[in-house]
Formats: sequence, structure tokens, C-alpha cells
Amino acid sequence: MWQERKADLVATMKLRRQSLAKGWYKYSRNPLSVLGLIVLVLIGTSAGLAPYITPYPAHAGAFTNFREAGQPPSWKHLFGTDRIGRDVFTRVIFGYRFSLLLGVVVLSLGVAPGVVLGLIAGYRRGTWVEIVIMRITDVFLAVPPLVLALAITAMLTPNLLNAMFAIALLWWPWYCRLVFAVASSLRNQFFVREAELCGASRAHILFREILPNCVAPILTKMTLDMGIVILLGASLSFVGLGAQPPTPCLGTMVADGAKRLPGEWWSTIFPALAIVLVILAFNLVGDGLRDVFAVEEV
Amino acid sequence: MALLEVVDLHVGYRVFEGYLKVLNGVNFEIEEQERVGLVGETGCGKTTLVKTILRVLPVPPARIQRGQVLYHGKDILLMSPREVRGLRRREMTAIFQDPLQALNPMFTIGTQLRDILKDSQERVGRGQRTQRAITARCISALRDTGMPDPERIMSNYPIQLSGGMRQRVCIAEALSRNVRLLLADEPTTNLDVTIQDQILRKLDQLVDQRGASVLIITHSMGVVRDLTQRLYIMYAGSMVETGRTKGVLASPLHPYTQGLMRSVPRLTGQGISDGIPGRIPNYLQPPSGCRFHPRCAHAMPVCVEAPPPFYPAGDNHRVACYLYRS
Amino acid sequence: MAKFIGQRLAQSLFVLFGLSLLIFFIARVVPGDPARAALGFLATQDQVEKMRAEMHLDKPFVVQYYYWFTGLLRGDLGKSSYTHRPVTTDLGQFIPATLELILFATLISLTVGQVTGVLAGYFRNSWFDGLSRLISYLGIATPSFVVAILLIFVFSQLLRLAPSVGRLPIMVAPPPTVTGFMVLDALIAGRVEVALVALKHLLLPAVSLALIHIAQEGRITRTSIVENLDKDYITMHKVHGIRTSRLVFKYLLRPSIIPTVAVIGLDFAFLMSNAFLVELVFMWPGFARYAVTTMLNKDLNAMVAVVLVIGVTFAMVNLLVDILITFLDPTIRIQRRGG
Amino acid sequence: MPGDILSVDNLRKHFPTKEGVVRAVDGVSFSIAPGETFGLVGESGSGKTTTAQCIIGMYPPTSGDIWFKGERINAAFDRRPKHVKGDLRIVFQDPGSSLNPKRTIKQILSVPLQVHRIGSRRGRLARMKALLDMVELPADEYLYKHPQAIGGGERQMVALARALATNPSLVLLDEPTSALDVSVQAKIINLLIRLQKELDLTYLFITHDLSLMRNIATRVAIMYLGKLCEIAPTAEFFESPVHPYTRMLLSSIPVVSDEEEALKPRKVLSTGEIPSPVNVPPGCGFQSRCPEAADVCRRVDPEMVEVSRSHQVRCHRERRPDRAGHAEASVLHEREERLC
Amino acid sequence: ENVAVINGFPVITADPATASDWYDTEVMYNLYSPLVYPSPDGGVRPHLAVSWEAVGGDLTHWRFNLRQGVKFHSGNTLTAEDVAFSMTRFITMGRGNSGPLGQVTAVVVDTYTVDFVLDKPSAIFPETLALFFPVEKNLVLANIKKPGPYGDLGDYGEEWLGTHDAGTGPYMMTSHIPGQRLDATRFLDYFEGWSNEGWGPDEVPIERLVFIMETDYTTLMTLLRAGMLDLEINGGWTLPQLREIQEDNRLRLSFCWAQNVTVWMNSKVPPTDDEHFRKAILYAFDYESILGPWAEFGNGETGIILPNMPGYVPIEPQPRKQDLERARQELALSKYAANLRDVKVTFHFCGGLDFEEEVGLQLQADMAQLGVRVEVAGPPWPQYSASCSAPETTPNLTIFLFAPQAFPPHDYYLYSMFSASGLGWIFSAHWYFEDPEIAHLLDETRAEPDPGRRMDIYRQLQPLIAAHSLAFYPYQKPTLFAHQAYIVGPKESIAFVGPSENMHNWRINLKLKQELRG
Ligand SMILES: Nc1ncnc2c1ncn2[C@@H]1O[C@H](COP(=O)(O)OP(=O)(O)OP(=O)(O)O)[C@@H](O)[C@H]1O
Ligand SMILES: Nc1ncnc2c1ncn2[C@@H]1O[C@H](COP(=O)(O)OP(=O)(O)OP(=O)(O)O)[C@@H](O)[C@H]1O
Ligand SMILES: [Mg+2]
Ligand SMILES: [Mg+2]
Repeated sequence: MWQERKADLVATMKLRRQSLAKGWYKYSRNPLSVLGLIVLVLIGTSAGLAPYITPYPAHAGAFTNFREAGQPPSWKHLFGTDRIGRDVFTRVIFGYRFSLLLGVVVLSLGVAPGVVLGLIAGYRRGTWVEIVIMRITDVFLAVPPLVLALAITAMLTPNLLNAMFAIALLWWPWYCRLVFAVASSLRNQFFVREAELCGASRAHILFREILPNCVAPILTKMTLDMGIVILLGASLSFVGLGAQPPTPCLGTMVADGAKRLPGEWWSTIFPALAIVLVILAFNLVGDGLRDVFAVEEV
Repeated sequence: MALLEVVDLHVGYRVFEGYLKVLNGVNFEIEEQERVGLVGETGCGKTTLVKTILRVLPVPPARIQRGQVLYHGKDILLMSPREVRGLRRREMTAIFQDPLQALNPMFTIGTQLRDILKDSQERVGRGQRTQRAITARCISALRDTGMPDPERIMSNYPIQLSGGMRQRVCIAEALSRNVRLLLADEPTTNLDVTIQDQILRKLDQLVDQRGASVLIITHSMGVVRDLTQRLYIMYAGSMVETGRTKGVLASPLHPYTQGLMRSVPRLTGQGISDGIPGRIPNYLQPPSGCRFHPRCAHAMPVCVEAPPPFYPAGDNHRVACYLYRS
Repeated sequence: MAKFIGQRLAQSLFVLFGLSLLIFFIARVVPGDPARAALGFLATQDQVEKMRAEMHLDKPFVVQYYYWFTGLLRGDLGKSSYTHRPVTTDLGQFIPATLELILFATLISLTVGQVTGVLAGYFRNSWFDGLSRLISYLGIATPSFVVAILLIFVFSQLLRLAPSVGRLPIMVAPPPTVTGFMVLDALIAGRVEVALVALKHLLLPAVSLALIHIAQEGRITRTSIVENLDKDYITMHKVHGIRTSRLVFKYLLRPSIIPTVAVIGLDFAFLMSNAFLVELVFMWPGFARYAVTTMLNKDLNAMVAVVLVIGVTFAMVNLLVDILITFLDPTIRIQRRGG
Repeated sequence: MPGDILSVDNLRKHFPTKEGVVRAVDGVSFSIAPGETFGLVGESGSGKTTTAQCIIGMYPPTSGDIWFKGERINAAFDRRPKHVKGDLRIVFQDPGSSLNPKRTIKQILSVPLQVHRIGSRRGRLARMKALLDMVELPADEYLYKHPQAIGGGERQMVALARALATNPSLVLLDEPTSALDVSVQAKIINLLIRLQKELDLTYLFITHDLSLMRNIATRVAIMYLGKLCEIAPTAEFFESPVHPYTRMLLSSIPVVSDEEEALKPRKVLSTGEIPSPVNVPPGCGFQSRCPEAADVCRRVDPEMVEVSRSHQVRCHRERRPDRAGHAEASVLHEREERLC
Repeated sequence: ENVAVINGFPVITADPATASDWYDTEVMYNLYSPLVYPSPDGGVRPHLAVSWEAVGGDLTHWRFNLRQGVKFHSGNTLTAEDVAFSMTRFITMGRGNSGPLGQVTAVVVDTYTVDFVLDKPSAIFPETLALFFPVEKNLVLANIKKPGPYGDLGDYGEEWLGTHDAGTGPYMMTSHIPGQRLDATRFLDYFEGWSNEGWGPDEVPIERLVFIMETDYTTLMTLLRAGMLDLEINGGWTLPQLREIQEDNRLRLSFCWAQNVTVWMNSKVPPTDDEHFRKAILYAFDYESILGPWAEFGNGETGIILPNMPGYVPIEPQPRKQDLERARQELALSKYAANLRDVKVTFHFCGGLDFEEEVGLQLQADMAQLGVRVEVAGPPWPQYSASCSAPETTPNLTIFLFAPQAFPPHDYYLYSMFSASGLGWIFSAHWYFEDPEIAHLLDETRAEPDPGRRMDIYRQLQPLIAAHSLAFYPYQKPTLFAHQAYIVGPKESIAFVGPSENMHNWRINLKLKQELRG
């Protein structure tokens, strides 16, 4: 008996390992995606270890040094210093923390409700449940997210938390719609029908039969969305509605430095490129994931 | 000289997992005004073969490793795009399996038909008269296929037609010009028997009128028996047996053909055999030698070594099996 | 078709109604005092109280909404507490500038995106395909405000090639407003040189807006061309000996263009939100800049109007796109005709 | 009949759509005795699947009754008692979409076991292996595979194993082999026949392939445009088809041998296509394609009549006493030949 | 070309009854004339009114004699009717700068005499009228839009006045696109005339004014460099920009008046409710560091009122210097000494303003040395100002730049900021009104008709207020007018928003312009 269960476990693990290996194989076929992943890992770890690897960790917090303000890039300050004398390189690395945190928090708050609502609406398509959920979704989707995010954050006290809150509030409808589309097409698939006919519970059908089929698009969208959320966060802080000083925040740094163009170009160009890099990396990884999942569908 | 002769054709696909060796030394020929059937199960490479002949194989992922496709003795695979286009306009054409996929959903039947005639070399002249002449020819081509009310159909879009109607349109497109060779890739697989019956009868008639040769590709033994004089049986990328249709069906020689024939449900109702054990091989690592040997009850050591050539078995009947070596 | 449009319009109305409720609600629940903001510096508490009564801020949410809604039915969106003008007047002044910008950007992104997409798709895996892929990756990853700043830095500050602010140089008197589009108005007034100058001013902001969309549209078109190239019907067209030019520009392009058209609506939404930032960077005296200002000032009436205008535009664009697709795609047309 | 395992009485299923009401099933009655293989044949769109889906409870019928083992089961699945759900199972046509591509075969097979509380947690694994053995798949290997990783025929076998997991007594087979090659089909058909014997199963077998039907069914019903045309025991059905549509079908079948050719009725040229089930014209549904449609056929829809015991047919011609039986078949053929 | 392009920030309203903003005031002084005109000594001198007196002894009844022959831009003559109408309109609409006036009833005595009756006595009433700009009665009445909130008077002409003017000022509005641009031309019949006395031979009046509204200083710099901008009067330049302007011989930088950077300390919420804690902040702040780079442009010296205003008294610490030792001592005395770790000081600045942010960051760094956490935030203006409407919502520290923008400026700096009738927002974000002596003295300033003695009271007040450490004053931010060298002015510089930007006070040297710009 025990032997049998062990064999079962081993086989299951082996299957899982195999599909992971296969996924990675497909992913690794695209060198750009691999590059994106490497960049992302680099950004992630350096953001995580920022206090230990940056040259002037103090510059991320309460610090001023007007004597060294506005210095051009040099070996001492790779990306130069800003108007208060802080090391731009250090602040860019710390700035990634904010961006990544924003992305992770927004998506983890936004995705779950969106997915659940989308599943329910998709499965119960044609009933009042679907109508209520999808009309509410429509309302949220009726204006571009940045506009609503601006409107909301403009009214709240600007800080990291409120920016996250505002964006998260806007994010679920996208997942709701995505999952709705998948779920309502899967609803008539025979394997769902079969589970119903067999007497399986709603929860089983929603979360065991339909949800696994939504995972691929959700994951892909999530990686691509990380880029979009980071962009949105950067945009909000560019307008001055993001994290508050002295928190290093890429959008704020760009906005701040832009006032000093073309003279102190380094204080805006480097943070701007940093934003581009992280979004690019997420896009590349997202495309890689899409490849992985797309081939599987065939 | 045969109208079309395929010699030792090897074609594969490069995919994520590796290289799929699909066509494995295909040899076959079609004579002038001959009707040839090609029967094989799903995935044995029938469509690949047709696309190779027509030079429309997507390259990459596909790759033509070696072999020749001789049309009147000239290798199609070596022709310039211009020559190929000329060939397609005048000499050979095709009908594909899925009539919905084969018609462009964005344009009316009339537009598509007319453009084929406009671009074919059979020009009548220029100007308004030509337009009207072309339209008239389109309508008559549709009517030839047994299409009711062809004038109306001309302004319809593919989705407005039923499966049978679409297939008639495909036939009209293929036979609107006077071609010498028609490659029909499973023209009736998705249709009901009654409709299939109508369409095959019509196709038969039209090909007869034009004196063209036909290659009919199908899963169905019954269809080839009705329509063709000669038959090829294909398995996993190569031809395993050929001969006069009735002869092959009545007394199949290759173990695969025999298994297949036993699996076909008969109207006589004597029950069905157990089919053929196993399934079609994986093209990534196909079995060496005769690709059928892992499923074959008569497999011998020699089968593993090299693919068998065709051995004659009397009365035009040839089999690629070492059982018939002597 | 008429029925379809009617349905869609009704649906949009419903959504817009929900949207106005949502904005109103959000604006009410968050703290802040629009009356105070409206009055300015030296106002006394009494004056503020009076203003609050005038703005119905002392009433419950539902009553406020009722006032606003009945006003809307009369075509009255209320008064902006920031500019002290009727919101409709403000909108009338600012929208054309933004529209000009967005339309020009759309024009650029559609043409450039389409052409590169078609070429990259048809010559897939060529160097051109690789190059356009690389550029499109960069384009998608670069926020438009970053593009804007980079463009200003390079073209207007380093190279001094293009102006970086506004719609016209200060010393040039704007032509009389007819369409609200500077270029058109200048042409109508017969001042060609002004039109050219206005166009020059339009260029950088429009390009910064368009870049990301060029990338996106190019990519979608490419994908869809590649997808269609593999379709049986394209193979069939080849088999039937259709000329290459006809094959590409008629039989391939038409089905491939539909996905691009389908995303125009969504694209437009992003274009609008990007316009918010680009207008700030280029000091474009447009709607988006007005919107940001009113939002920051908690100018309730203006804010609701701004969001609604965007909602309406978005809905209209989507409707237009749907009609366009119906026009382009007979499959959908036939289905809708049945309905 | 009291002994029947399933009986369907005047079943109708109409779908309201944009274009109009689709009369997918329009008054179908039949019953199946235990141990039978009841074959339902018809061209595509004739309503076979809809009939099966009403029986299985995917949607409630518009009207009519369905009796299963003496129990009236008109409601849709969500209102049916659980034992019925276990006792009445279905295998769908498309092996691609009937198995969830994201779940392993083990997970797929465990659903009915869990839902119907069959076996202990431990025992289930053994039970699943037994099921796979039953459908002749090597259990240890297949249990841990995803459906995409196996062939079409094997998928259909897994679907069958899943259907059998709850020990049903009636299994609806909706074209279980039409997407498969003949060599694979042969295997599955044999498997079905074997399992029927072993497990005392009753089948409702849906197909459009008459030759296949000849080899598996005990009784055959022909469906056309939502209505049954003819029901007869298999042998009688093939030996003496009565309905003009049946004969048209039979004569259109491509066959592979001369013996079969001899069994086919004389050629009835097939014309026209099955009309759309929306706004069905009055009279007999087949009237538009029937080579000898009379005036009455265009006005009145015929009723089902018995030609002989257990052989029923729905054709006006059978009403006229002077033209019963095969006598008039030749007349038809003559006329047919004159037409050609 | 005889044009001056002037940058003012968005003019929100051009109606004198609703204008309140700094930028509005700048424009007002060009289009309209106030009843009395600010003078450099902090008082007012005759302008539209030639003389005035309090009637009766209680300072509630004031009589003004108007200048005769003053022409409106329409060509009509200004009369008491117009002034009375304007005052009634100002008070009825109750917006803009009308707050400090209270309830005023205007009575026409004769064609050139008008009486104002106040609801409470005020000795400084005449001075407050430096922000009262009469409009032409008939013109406004002719352009009323009905319906409006004022019954028969509709909208009181507000909408029309947004894009037209009805004034007597040196320039006449020719067009106004709110938020974008305001054009004006010289009014030849301006009652003060356009004599060239005191100006150089080539310096002629400016014919046309273009007010543009641009907040981005990168852009402004580009425009200035290119000669497309003649005068910038808000002075939001960055240091490198200021240096560039200084070095360019075609440009000039003139100092006009200062704004004092004030950091209010909220005396009602912990930990700044403790006076010692406030003092600690005062000493902890590193004034030199923040001033360092600005020293060449500004002035470290600043206090409750501006140093260049008459009656200025320096306040502690002097010289303004960081003294961490002293700060530590004060901190030890405060009731939060035991648990400094739990203390959190909030510092708000108006979002987007660099100087203010830098002060916050500097303070943050300084206080960190004492183990006190400072949270810096820069909400946008509306939230920023709204949070100061109640003591509980007011942050510990609020930084604000006070430029003298109400008149008289002493009253603005002292009375409106430190009297209990405080307005409930940014002016008194310290929330301290307990000291009876201060309250008494403040009331006295408004009851003292003699300007000299009033000034004495002002001097007396400053150390008293400073003793409570309600604010610290990091530095004085100079308002630097950047302009083309060929734009000359202002002839008369007054520490008050408006008169310095009155372009009647400026001239253009066309010859020089020709030379410098070609
Ligand atoms: N574009 C392609 N890329 C990769 N593999 C392909 C491609 N086209 C076909 N194949 C593979 O080649 C093999 C033969 O395919 P082909 O379509 O020629 O078979 P077929 O005999 O026509 O089958 P069917 O009866 O299903 O039409 C299959 O195993 C298929 O997986
Ligand atoms: N849910 C539905 N809504 C509308 N029409 C439907 C629906 N389901 C089936 N139909 C229609 O009912 C008719 C009968 O369909 P059904 O699937 O039962 O036919 P079938 O005999 O199983 O055909 P096939 O051989 O193609 O499987 C068809 O015309 C179909 O279009
Ligand atoms: Mg094929
Ligand atoms: Mg079916």
C-alpha cells in the first residue's frame, strides 16, 4: 500500500519535473526571452540587496549634501548626483524596489478578485450574475486606467500605499474580462459538460476544470502587466502622485531631473533608461511565456 | 513518360522538439488521364506530399531533403517561381480537405473565382466585354458542379454556404481552367454520405469531360473503389502498396493494408477485426527500416534494417514488403 | 445594423451612467474641500460656508448627484471651481487641441505601424523583420513621457531642430478658431506659414505619443500577416496562380488588417492616457493638461466631465471600430445582419 | 414499455436563436431495452447529439418525457438525483475537447470516483488502474500523462474509462469513433462490444456511418431533420429498408467489396441538402429531397406507422395499403432512372 | 518690435472681484487701477482716490474723494457711481480679496465722493483698498449674463469680465484665452500719463503686452535664450539656470522683493505641541547648508516679516546657524525626551516645489542626527492647503513661501497670521492663539490710525511672537525677475505683489533690442 502511494508520488513529481523542463526548453529557445529573464533576475536581486550592494545606501533616505549637488557621472558617482547631492545610481537601484513592489502588490491584490469574478461570470454566462459582474467591469473599463488612477490618487493623499490602492482598484476588471472570455468559451467544452453531468460541484468546475486552462493567459498577462503597472506607477509619480520624498522612485526622479535638462541630463536620462529596461525585461519574459504556452495549445 | 512522377521524396518539419522525418522516400506516378487513389491514415503525410508537389509547403518549418517531383519529366522542385506559377495556372490544381479554410472568408465567391480567371493565362481580351465574359465563365463553372442558382452564389460569402456548397465552389475554382492534373486532398471527408455521393459523382463527370488526371486522397477505401483505377496505400511517409484499385481491395498483400481492410466495417455485418495494434510512429524517431515493423505480425530481422523496395506481385500490383521478396 | 448600433449606444449610456456614479462617489468619499479650493486666498470661513451651500456640498451624496444629473440632462455640466467658467466652455476650448494631437498621432502610428507590420510579416525572419522587432520591443517598453523627454532633449535642446512647447510660437497670433485644429484653422485663414509652424509644433508631441503605438500596431499586423500566410486559403490562392501583388495587397492584407483595426479602440484609450503625460511635458494647452489640473484641484464638476468625456470618446471610438470591422469583415457583417 | 431501461416519449428540443426557432429535435419517441445497442443514425444537423444531450440532461427538453429505469428524468442535470448521474453516462464525439488538457489522466479519472464516493481514498488509485486496464491501456504509464500526450484513440478510451468509473448501466455514445481512423475505430468498437458483455451495459450508439451501425447495433433508428424516419432491428433494417431516405443513404455508402455492393438497394440518386432546422416547411421533412414526394407530403407531416412488428416507418406511402412493403420500391427506381 | 512677452503663471480669472491669486494680482495692476496705491514705506498713496478721511471717531465710516477726469478704457469717465457699484459687487460676490474688508456698504455722496461704511472699525481700511479695483458700472451691467446667482444682476458680469476688461489701468485687454495667454495694449489715456521723465532717451513705453502662462522653467529658459520671452516674474529658476542668466550679457536678473520661507510648527499636535520640541527643531536645522548654493542670489536673513520691510526686527537664532548641542538640550527638556524613537514629525510641502522639498529633506537629515524621524510629503496644492483647515489634520510642519500679497503687508504678515480671527488654513498653520498680549497688540494695530505708532506696535510684536517658536525661517527666497537687457525696470520696487509688475513701471529700449537681437 505504502509502496503504491510512493510510486504514485514519484510519478507525479516526475511528470511535474518533465513539464517544467519542457517549458524551460521552449522558453530558452528564444534568446531574447532568456536575456529578459536574466535582466529581470539581476534587477530583482539588486533591488532586493540594494542596501548592501549600492555605493551610497544612505542616499536613498534622509540625506542632503548640497556641496556635491549636480555632479556629472564619474567613477565616484556612476550616474552622477542629483540636485541635492545624492548618488543617482544608488537611487535608481532603490527605485526598482518601489517599482517591483508596486507591481507585485497591485497584481496580487487585483488578480485574485478579477479571476474569481471572471470565472463566475464566464461560467454563468447569460444569467443575471454575468450581467451584473460584466456591466460593473465595463464601467471600470470605460476609461483608460491612467485616467482613473490619476483621478483617484489626485484626491487621496499621495503616497506609495494610495498609489497601489488606486491602481489595484483598477486592475481586477482586466483579469475579469480575460478570464471571462476564456471561461465562457470553455463552458461549452465537453470536459466541463462532462464534469457537470457527473455531478461535480461548482467549485470543482470553476477552480479545477476551468481555472487551470486560464492559468496560461493569466500568467502571460501578469508578466506583461507588471510592465504596464510599473509604467503606470512611474507615470503617477511623474505627475507627483506617487511615493513621497525622499523615497527613491523612478518616475519622480525623471520628472525632477527633467527640470534640469539639458544641463544635468544624467539625473533624468538614467532613471528613464532604468524604467525602459525593467519594462522591456518584463515584456521579453512575457513573450517567452507566451511562446511556452502557445506551443502547448497546438 | 508519366504525367507526374515523384521519386524518392524525403520531406520533414523542423519543430521545437526536433526534426520530424515525415515523408520517407515516397515514389509514385500518375499517368495521363489516369485516376489514382491515395489512401492513408491521419498523419501519414498525404497533405505534405500534395503541398510538396504544388510547391506550397511552408519552408521553414518544412524542409525538402531530397527527391524529385517530375512533371512531364521536369523537376518542379527546381523550377523558378515564375515557372511554378505558370504551371499552376495551366497545368495542375488542387482541392483541399477543409472547404471553409480553403476559401477566403473576406471575399465573395464571385471575386475569388473571377480573380482566378483573370490571372490565369486564358485571356480573352480587355475591357467591359472581358469582365462580362469572365463572369459568365464563372457562373458556368459553378453550374457545372451542380450548384443551384449560381448567379446568387457569386455574390455570397463562404460562410453563407453549407459545407457541400463550399466544396462545390472549391471544385469550380479548381476546374474553372482547363488543367491537366487535379490533386484532390480529402475532398469529401467532412461531408455526409449523401452529399459526398453527389459531389464525387460530379467531380468524376467533370474530370472525365476535361480529360484530366486526378489524384484522390482519402481515408475511405470505399471512395477510391468507386472513383479510381489505381490505388496507392501510404503508411507513415511512404507508399506500401499499389495496384489496380479493385485488385488491391479484394486481395491486399501488405500486412498494413490487410489490417486496414479488416478494420473497415462492412455492410455485410460480419463484425470487425481488432484493427492494427499500436499506432502511427513518432516522426521524431521513426522506426528504422520498414516503418511498419513494430506493428507488424510478420516482422523479420530484415525489416528493421532497410526500408523495403516495391516488389511486384503480379498484374500491376506492387508491395513494399519483404514478405514478397521472392 | 441599426439595431446593433442602437444596442451598443444603450449599453454605452448605461456604462457612462455607472461611470459618472463611480467618479462622483470616489470624489465624495475622499477628504478635501473643493469649496475652499475654489475660493482662493483670503476667503473667510463664512464665504467658504456660502460657497459650500452654493456647490451643494452640504447635501447628501444622492441629492448632490441628483442636482448634477438633472443639470446634465439640460446639457449643463456645472461650473468649474477652478476656472470659474462653465465646464462646457472649458471643454470646448481644450478638447480640440488634444484631439488634434491624438488624431495626428493615430495617423502616424497607423500608417507607419501598418507598413512596417506588413513588410515585417511578409518578409518574416529577414533582417528587416529582426530590426523592426527590436525597435518595437523598445517602443513598447518606453513610456511616452520618457520618449517625450528624450525627444525634447535631443531634438529641441541639443540639436535645436524642433520647438518643444505649445501649439504655436508666442509671437504668432493664432488664427481665428473654426475647427479648433491649429493646422486646419491656419489653412482656412489662408496662412500657410502658420500652418507649417503649427505642424512643426505638433510633430514632437505626436511622435512621442505615436511611438508605442507604432510598435504595437506593427507587431499585431506582423503577427496577423504571419498567421494568415499559413492559412489554407492563402495556399489555395497560390495554387490557383493568383498574382503576387493581388495576393498580398488584396487577399492577405484584408483579413490581416482586421486585428489591427480591432485594437484601435483600446489603443485610443492608451493614447488618451499617454496624452496626459505628453501634454504635461510639451506644455500642450490641451484637454489632458486641463484634466490633470482640475483633478489636482478637486474641481469636482470639471473632473466628472473630464472622465465622462473620455468615457464617451472611448465608447464612440469603440463603436466606430465595430462598425468599421463590420464593414471590413463580411463574416461579422452577415452575422449581424441576421440579428 | 415497463422493461425498458430508457424510454423517450415525443421528445422535442427547440432552440430559440436570432434567426428563428431551431427545431433540433422535433417529436422523437423510442425506447431501449436492457442489454441493447440502440443505434441512432442521421446526417449532420439531424438532431442526434441534441437527443443524447437531452437524455443526459445537458438541458431540459422543450416538451416530451424521458424515463430512465421507471424514473422520469426530464430536468436538467443540476436537478437530477445523483444516482441517475452515475447510472447514465455519456462519451462525447470529440476526443480533443472531452478531456481537460490541463489535467492528468489520473486527475480526470478521479473526478467521478470522488463525486460519487466510490472507494476509499486509497482504493481509488487501484480502481483507476483497473479502469485503465479495462480499456486496455497500460495503467502505470497512462495515469501520469496529459491528454495531449496521447493519441486520439487512446483519449477516447480514457473517456470511456471515465464513463465506466461509476458503474453505469446505460452509456450514450455520441459518435465515439467518427474522428478516428478505421484501424483505431476497429479497436474501440471491439472494446465496446467486449465491455458491454462483461459489464452488462446498454448503449445508445450515435453515428452517421451505416456500415458501422450494421456491425454493432441491435436496433437502428434513422433520424432526419429532428424526427425519426424509420426504426427497425438491424438485420431487417438493412435487408428491407422502407423509407426513401433510408434507401438514399444506403445507396450512397461507398463500400469496399462486391458482396456489400450487392446488399445495397438500387441506386437512389441523392439530390439536394438537408434543409435548415429553422422554419421547417410544412409536410414531411424529407419532401424536398424525396424522389417521389407526392402532394400530400408537402402538406401533411406523416405519422409513425408499423410496417411489421418492431419495424416502424414515418412515410405517407406506408399509409396506403396498396403500396405496402417493397413492392413499390422498383417503381421508384424506374422513375429515378428516367430522371437521369 | 515694441512688445513685451511676460510670463505669469496661469491667470485664473481676470475679474477684479474674483481675482485672488498672486498671478491674478499681477495682471490686475496692469488692467485696472486700485483706489489707493502701495508706496515703498509700507503705506499707500493717492491713486484713483486723491484723499480720504475717517468720518466720525469710530473708524467705521470712511470718505474717499476721487480723482477727476480718470478715463476708463471705454473712454467714459470714472465717477463715484462706478466705485460704489464696484464695492457693492466686490462685497456681494464675496470672493477674491474681499475677505479682509468685512461687510462694507458704499454710499455715493456726489459725483466724485464716495462713502464706505464698515461693520467693524478698522484703521487700516484705506490700505486694504490697494487690492480694490473699480470697474465701469454701465459696461458691466450691459454684459450681465442671466440667469445667475445674483437675481436681477445675473452673474454680475463675471463671465464677461473673464475675457474682457472694464478698467482704468495702463493697459487694455485685447484678448484672453484663460489658462493660455492674455494680450493687452497700451492705454494712451491712462490718467497717470506716459511721461518719459526719469527714463533714458531710448527707453519708451511698451506698446503691447503678452502674458503667457508657462510653468516649466526648462521651456522658459529656452524661450528666454531665444529672445522670445522678455520678462519672467515668478522666479522659479534652478541654480544652473540662474548662473546662465547671470553670465549672458543679453539677459538681466533683477531682484525685486523677497518671499520668506516659513515653516509653521503646529502647536496643537504632538510632538510639536511641546515648545521645547519646537525649539529643538529650530536649532537642529542646518540653515547654512540649505542656503549655501543660494547665498549668491539671496539673503540668509529672514524673519517674521521681510528684512527689507520697514519695521523689521531680527529674531532668534542669530546669526541663523545650526546648533545641535542646543537642540539636544531643548529636546531633553521636552516631554518627548523619553521616547524619541516613537515620535514622528510630519513635514508637508506643496508638491512640485523644489526649494521647499529641499528644506524638508535637510530637516529630515538633521533631525535624524538627533534620533527623530521626519516624514516628508509633498501633496498637491489643494490637499496641501485643505489639510491646514483644522489643527488635527494640519501636519507638524508646513512650509510655505509668504510673499506680501495682501495689503498692508505688515497686517498680512502679523495680523492675518497670528490673530485668533485666523483664517483656518495655511496662514496660521501654527494654531497658536493663546497669548493675550499678542492678541491685544494685534487688535491695536488695526485700531491705530497713526502709521508711525502702528509701526512701533509691529516692532513690539515680532519678538513676542518669535518667543513661542511657532515657525522657523530657513531662508529668504529672492524673487528674481529675469528679463532681456533691453527691458528696463521696475522704476519703483515695492515689497508687494503687483506694483512691481505693473508695466507702466517699465520701459523698453528698442535700440538696444535691435543691437542685441537683430
Ligand atoms: N506545418 C507543420 N509543422 C510541423 N509539423 C507538421 C506540419 N504539417 C504537418 N506536420 C506533421 O507532419 C505529419 C504529416 O502531416 P500531414 O498533414 O501531411 O498528414 P495527412 O496524411 O495529410 O493527415 P490528415 O489525414 O490528418 O490530413 C504529421 O505528423 C504532422 O504533425
Ligand atoms: N445550443 C444550440 N443552439 C441553437 N441551435 C443548436 C444548438 N445545439 C444544436 N443546435 C442546432 O440543432 C441542430 C441539430 O444539432 P445536433 O448537434 O443535434 O445534430 P447532430 O445530428 O448531432 O449533427 P452532427 O452529426 O453534426 O453531430 C443543428 O442544426 C444545430 O445547429
Ligand atoms: Mg491532410
Ligand atoms: Mg453530433
